[in-house]
Amino acid sequence: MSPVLEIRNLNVALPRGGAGKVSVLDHFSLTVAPGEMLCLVGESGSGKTIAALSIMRLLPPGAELTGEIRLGGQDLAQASEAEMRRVRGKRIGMVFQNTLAALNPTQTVAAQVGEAWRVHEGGSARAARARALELLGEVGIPTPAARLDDYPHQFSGGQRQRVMIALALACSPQLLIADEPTTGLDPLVATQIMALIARLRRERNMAVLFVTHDLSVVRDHADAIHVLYAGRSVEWGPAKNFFIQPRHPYSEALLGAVPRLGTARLQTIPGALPEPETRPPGCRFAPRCGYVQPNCWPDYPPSSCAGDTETACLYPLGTTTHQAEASAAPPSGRSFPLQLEARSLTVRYSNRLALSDVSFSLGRGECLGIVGASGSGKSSLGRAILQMQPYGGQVMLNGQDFSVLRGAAKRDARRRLQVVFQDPRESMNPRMRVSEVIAEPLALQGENDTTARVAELLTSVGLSPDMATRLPATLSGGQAQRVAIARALAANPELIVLDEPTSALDVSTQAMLLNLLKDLAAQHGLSYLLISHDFAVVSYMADRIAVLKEGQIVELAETAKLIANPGDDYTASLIGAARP
Amino acid sequence: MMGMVLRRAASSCLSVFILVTLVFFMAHLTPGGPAYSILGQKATLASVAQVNARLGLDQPLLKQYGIWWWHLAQGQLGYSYLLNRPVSALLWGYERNTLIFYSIAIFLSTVLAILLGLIQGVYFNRWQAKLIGAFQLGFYAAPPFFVAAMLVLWFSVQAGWLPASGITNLRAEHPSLGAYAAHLVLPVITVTLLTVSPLSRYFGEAVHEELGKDYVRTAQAKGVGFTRILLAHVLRNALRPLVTMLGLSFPYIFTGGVIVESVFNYPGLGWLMWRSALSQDYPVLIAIVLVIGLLTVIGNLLADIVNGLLDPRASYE
Amino acid sequence: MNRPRGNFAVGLALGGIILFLGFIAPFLYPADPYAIHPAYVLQAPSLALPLGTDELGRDNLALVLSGGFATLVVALPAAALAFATGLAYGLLAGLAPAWLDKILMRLLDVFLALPSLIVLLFFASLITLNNTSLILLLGFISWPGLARLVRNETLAQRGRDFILAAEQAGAGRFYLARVHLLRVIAPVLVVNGTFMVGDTIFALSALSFLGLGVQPPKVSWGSLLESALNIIALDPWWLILPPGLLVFGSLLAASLTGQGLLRRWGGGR
Amino acid sequence: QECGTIVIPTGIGISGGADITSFNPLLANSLYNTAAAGMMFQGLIWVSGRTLQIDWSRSLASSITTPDNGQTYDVKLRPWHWSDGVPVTTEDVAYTFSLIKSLGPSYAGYGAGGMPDIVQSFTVISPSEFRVVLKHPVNPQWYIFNGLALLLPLPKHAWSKYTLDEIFQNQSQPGFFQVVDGPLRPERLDIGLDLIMTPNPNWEGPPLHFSRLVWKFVEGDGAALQQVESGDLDLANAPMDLWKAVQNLPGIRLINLPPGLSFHEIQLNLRNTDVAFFRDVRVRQAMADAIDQQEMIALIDHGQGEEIRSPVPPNPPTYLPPAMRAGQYPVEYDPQKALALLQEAGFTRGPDGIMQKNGVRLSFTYLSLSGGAVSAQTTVMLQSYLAKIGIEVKVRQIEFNQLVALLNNPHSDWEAAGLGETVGVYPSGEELFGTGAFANAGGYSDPKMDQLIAESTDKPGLQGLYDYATYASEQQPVIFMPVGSTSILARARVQGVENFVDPAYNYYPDALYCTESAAP
Ligand SMILES: Nc1ncnc2c1ncn2[C@@H]1O[C@H](COP(=O)(O)OP(=O)(O)OP(=O)(O)O)[C@@H](O)[C@H]1O
Ligand SMILES: Nc1ncnc2c1ncn2[C@@H]1O[C@H](COP(=O)(O)OP(=O)(O)OP(=O)(O)O)[C@@H](O)[C@H]1O
Ligand SMILES: [Mg+2]
Ligand SMILES: [Mg+2]
Ligand code: NI
Repeated sequence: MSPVLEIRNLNVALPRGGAGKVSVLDHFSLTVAPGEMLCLVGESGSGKTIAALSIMRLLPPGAELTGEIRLGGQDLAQASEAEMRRVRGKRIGMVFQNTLAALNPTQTVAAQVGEAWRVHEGGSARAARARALELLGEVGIPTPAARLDDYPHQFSGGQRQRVMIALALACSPQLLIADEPTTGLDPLVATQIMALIARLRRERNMAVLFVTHDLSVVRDHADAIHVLYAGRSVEWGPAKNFFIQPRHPYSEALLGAVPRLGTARLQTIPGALPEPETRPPGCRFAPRCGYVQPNCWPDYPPSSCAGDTETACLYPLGTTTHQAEASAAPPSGRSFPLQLEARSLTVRYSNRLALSDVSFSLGRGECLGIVGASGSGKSSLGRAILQMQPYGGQVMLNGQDFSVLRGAAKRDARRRLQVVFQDPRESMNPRMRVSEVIAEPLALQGENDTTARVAELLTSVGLSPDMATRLPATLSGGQAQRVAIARALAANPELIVLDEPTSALDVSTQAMLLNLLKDLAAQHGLSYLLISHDFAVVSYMADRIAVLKEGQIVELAETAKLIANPGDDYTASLIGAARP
Repeated sequence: MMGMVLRRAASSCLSVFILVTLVFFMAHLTPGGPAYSILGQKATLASVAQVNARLGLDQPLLKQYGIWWWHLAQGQLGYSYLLNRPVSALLWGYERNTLIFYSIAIFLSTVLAILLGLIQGVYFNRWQAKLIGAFQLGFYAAPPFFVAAMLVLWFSVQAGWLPASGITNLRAEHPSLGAYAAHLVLPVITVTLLTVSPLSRYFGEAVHEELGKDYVRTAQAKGVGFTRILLAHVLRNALRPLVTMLGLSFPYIFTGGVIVESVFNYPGLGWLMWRSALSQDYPVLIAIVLVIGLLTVIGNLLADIVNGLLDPRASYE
Repeated sequence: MNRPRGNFAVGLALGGIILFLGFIAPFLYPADPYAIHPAYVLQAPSLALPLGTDELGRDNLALVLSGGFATLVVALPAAALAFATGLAYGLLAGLAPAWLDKILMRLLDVFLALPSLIVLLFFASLITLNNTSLILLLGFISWPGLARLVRNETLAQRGRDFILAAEQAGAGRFYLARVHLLRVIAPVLVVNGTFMVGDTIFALSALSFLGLGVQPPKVSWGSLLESALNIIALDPWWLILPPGLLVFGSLLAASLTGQGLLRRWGGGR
Repeated sequence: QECGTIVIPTGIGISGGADITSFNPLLANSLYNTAAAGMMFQGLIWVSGRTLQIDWSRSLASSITTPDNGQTYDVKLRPWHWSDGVPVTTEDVAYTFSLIKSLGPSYAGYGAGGMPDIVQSFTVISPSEFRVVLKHPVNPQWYIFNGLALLLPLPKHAWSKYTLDEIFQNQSQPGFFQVVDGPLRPERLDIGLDLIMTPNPNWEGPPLHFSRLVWKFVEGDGAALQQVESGDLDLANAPMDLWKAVQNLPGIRLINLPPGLSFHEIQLNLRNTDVAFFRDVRVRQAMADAIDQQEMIALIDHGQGEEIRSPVPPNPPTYLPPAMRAGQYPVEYDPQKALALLQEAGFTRGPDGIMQKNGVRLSFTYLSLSGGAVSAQTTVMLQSYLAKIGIEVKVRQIEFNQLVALLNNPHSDWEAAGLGETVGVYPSGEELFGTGAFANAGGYSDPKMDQLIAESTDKPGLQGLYDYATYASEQQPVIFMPVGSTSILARARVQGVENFVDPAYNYYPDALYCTESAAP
């Protein structure tokens, strides 16, 4: 069977700042057969999106593209803009991440879905509407007829992604390119979307190029995997082999970094992905590779074949024992002295109840996980504990009720509770240097000479003290999150509320941070309130887990017990989504 | 959404109330007084006292203030001390002039702003956009009186094509619409030139910003042509800031501007306000301020409503 | 607005020239701007009289220079005053509890809708117009726009995570305003501060048109322009162009510099 | 030849425009309003501004006699008709007098010629004759010119059904003024735009040569110039500051008019102790001597002006004292003499170049009316002249009504102010410099002046006036400043412009005629 898409030796250079054009993707080749689902994976910045956009020829202005992109018999790399317009939407459909931005906020979904069809098929408005209705039904929007005239913001994230898919499918394309369609969605919804795409491609025998950085999502559905690292392919081949035995050290590390139920310790990859300008000449993974040899450095390694899998590594893995599923579940039944107690917390926003009557307690040194779907009230709970917003009920720290405290006493008590937010860059003043950020809690406590302490804190979160003079914008996400943790530590807290501390980060960075947090807790005897929608992450960290649903705790139990024996359907489905 | 709009309108009315009150007291506390404007140099203490008694200006200020609202409640805006006409009748005469002049100017500058803004957004950072940018900057920095004077110098003094000032009273002079229009040309050009620059700048920036948004890429990925993307997708989304700015300039459509109107000797409302302020013709002055305040509120409301129609999200904010 | 980088330098250079002309040049050029020379009325520029003379035979260059001093010495402090007022009011409204913010904003609406000429007329009738009172007046009418901007910025920044984190570390309101808010809105502030300089120069010139500006016999660019435009029919280009171009140049310098800063700090809005 | 519509700016022949806002001659308080009203209602006595004598052909009175030479005045009316055919009678004059009395101080001419308080009795003798008896005998010329002339007949049969308030309310409604006895009648008034007047078809005076007269309100002489060039206006005042530009305009004539009956002055507040030095006549004389009026006229008025050294305008010289006619005034431009006067008064130059005595510097704040290039130039020149003799002038621009309010308040602390003053056809000084006179804002009070003024108004003959003028010139109770004359730009088709307005601001619409064909 001839492939739907065949890319040969694609090179893309982009104009970047003052440096002129820099190659961001090179020697990229890939084939997708009809009905096949190929997953392009790699860390953020590895060039996945650039690859996807090259196929559509939607690269940013000034991009330089060489190589061949064959769709059927046509070389898209040579096609004119007019020809490309006939390809886009008609023969290739594309689905983007962040649907809130990717859909026009001021047009109804019917208009947007129908437009793709009208542009290519030239039908009447009425016919386009009928087509839109049909498509929305097909992607599983409930009561589609009633929702045709709604605007994107009136749909939930998952539904918007379905609309986006409907839009891409309007002209029944041969190929669907999906660029991280599940990122940012909560895992339950992400699994549903994934299943939807898998189903559609089977029904339509449509090829799918699925771009993602999250290996856990694609495990069940991918036919083939293609791993990109720093703009070059490192490993590609059938998915089955890949998950059983990754060949490239990078692939292995990537797999090892994904938390799974029952993992004792996550694997981490030291260092960070190099920017396109600073890529090493030889194996690009060499600086971070645990198996690196001197001859990895000079030249990019040629690809070699092992079974059906090709890998660009001089020393492909094969016989090394792949990390076994750790069976050691977190120790259960530890007991902690009581530190924080929340009694019938209620949080109300102007029109709705975000949290109603939630009570729990947290011991010294304990990590309590809070899981729940988006909008279930997790963050509201965290903010209430932190006294960041008005609430009903009581929060008591070491037996001291916050509501009776005022002024300086309250500020003092609040300082014992610290917070780490989801978006690491948002949580730092963009105009403050790292040293100032970390020194702030110290200075507010009246310490004058903070330099030494800042260096100490930076070291303790695994950063070099040289970082002290950097501005937040020059930090990577992982580094920034470490600085945020250092700041929290600077206040000498008893409890840190972690509100989705890793959900904006890559899996590899996430693994690093989770390990760091675990170590710090042990060192400083910290308690955590860990908020996340990723059950796997929580189960990796937490001693006990509370499941929130619509503002109420539906279940609260020790992690192992909860996994083994979920008492609630909702909990069960969360666990199901997290299970490999 | 209507609920929100109305709530905002109600709270803005409070501002109008404060505004009118403030101006009322400010006007009455300004030294001098309308009696002196009326009597001129022949004023004596006795005649001033008599005029003040006739105008009710000898009453305590608070009482005058109360009477003003009482009259307003009965639909009366008062009687101009100096022009010897009921204020409402007077306002309309000037209002008509301003309205014709400014609505043409604002209409032209909106159309121009949309055209220029589209070009600027599309050709961002290319010479076309830079040319327009230079034009905008130039007119942003040019003081209106300077622009007006230069136009007069070129088109009127040197070339003699257009009348430099005044207005044709259709009922008085040779009743020709052509002459009427000719008198409008220079003032309209001045105001258009001056307003088009901020409008098009904001709009151009909005177009550029919208063009960089993900939904444009989505539309491209659907195979939609560029023109259609521009007109069907981008235009509507980029109109919001323009509408807001038009809403802000709404009062000007009715009140005009003192400086442009006086340079062109054009009897519009802004100019009447200035003269009433100078001669302390309180009833006229306060009526105009009231009108301005209400128009500000209405302008904001209209902008909200139009934006609500343009952007369905607005109603959820 | 993205323009070639060079414009920022042009803006600064232009600003420098204007400051030089306003503050240094008047003391270098010896002629008395107020001396009347009936024999030299309305002379076109020549070597001896670089910018010609006005209708009273006064040396126009001397007038333009002293007008520049008079203009800047009022406009710059007025801009500073308006800036400080707008900033303080905006911060106050932005940080105040919701009810106070509401009141302050309604008041601000009043100030914005208040025709500034009426305010000017009112105060001009109560106090003598001299430099101090003009600075106060211009400062007073120019601040509301900035106040609204600062307030909106403050509100937008107030809920940001880093502010919350600082509060959690024990920061008080005043500290937050001083350390965090001021730093993050600094780009907006500097940019609008530069614009404000342009605005006050313009406002002062406009006032001269209505007789409320710098009082005669002292001249300002605005009043020079105004009297030159009165006799525009005589085509006295040497009287019109210098003050006209200087007002234009100041506004241009302010907006070029402002936009340059805006781009430099990426605070584009 | 017929002109069709003639468009002229308000204030033609006077100065820059202002709106016409009232047609009622008793309430009209601006020259603009008086001009309009003056064309609607025929005067009882018409004093020509060119001769300052009564023009009997234009007066409704056919004779005035004063049997007791000063106290009793018998006036005979000639036959004349309102535009609706009703005859004009002495009843109408009596009606006017009653209106004046009931208007009191809000009567626009209140106080002039002693009206109305000086009148002992007003008697209608017959429909064509009435008698006025005064409380005491006065100089008949003074009373006839300045007082009796105010009694112009108003249409009692049309107005008497209205209350005073209604008359007041209707003062700018053309409909109210359809019964007139003058040449013109208002047709419509668009405030801010123009007033349209049409000829009174039943007017018994000389024929008119146009079908409509439009008074267009044009602010600023520059704008008026542009409009006369573009043909929007048929006449306009020539802007003085554009003098060079108006000399040779194609198709437009420049007509120089004699200066009006007015002068400019610097009012000095003699009550204000901060500027007590003004009370020293030598300081005032020094100020007058320091000012080079000829240079001001040359620079500001382009030679089209009149030196003013006394309160009697020199042109026409009807009432000018013989010495002044020969050019001899007690004061003259002489900065040396000015300095000497100051030194004589005990002032010496201080370190800053300003004259001072006992720590008091010769420095004052001059209030100048805002707006108007002429006023700004005057200010600049004044300041420059006074600086030369060591007097410092600080300037504050002020709005007209605020200035009047300040001047009117005997307790306010203004120091000096620039104003224009219009004088009556008989230029006596009782309103100007008499103790407590209403235009005497500075509080000037001098027994000799009071006596001379009384002689000029009460004693027949001109000697009293001459003495008053000479003494006032010497005293400089206000500093007299030069006055510019007006020039009119006229489009070629309109003729007779030189006779259209006279120095007393009387208008002669019948003077206008056209050479070309009618409407433009
Ligand atoms: N418009 C652009 N101009 C310059 N460089 C760009 C541009 N877009 C992307 N890049 C660079 O190209 C490289 C690849 O980017 P790409 O967006 O393809 O990464 P990705 O793998 O999709 O990452 P992510 O998971 O974050 O989406 C990165 O180093 C990125 O900085
Ligand atoms: N400031 C606010 N005003 C009004 N409603 C709010 C506000 N913040 C949150 N909500 C609403 O309260 C509910 C709970 O919000 P919360 O942020 O606590 O959820 P979450 O579980 O943290 O969700 P996510 O996983 O998306 O972060 C949601 O329905 C949300 O829309
Ligand atoms: Mg990407
Ligand atoms: Mg949350
Ligand atoms: Ni015309």
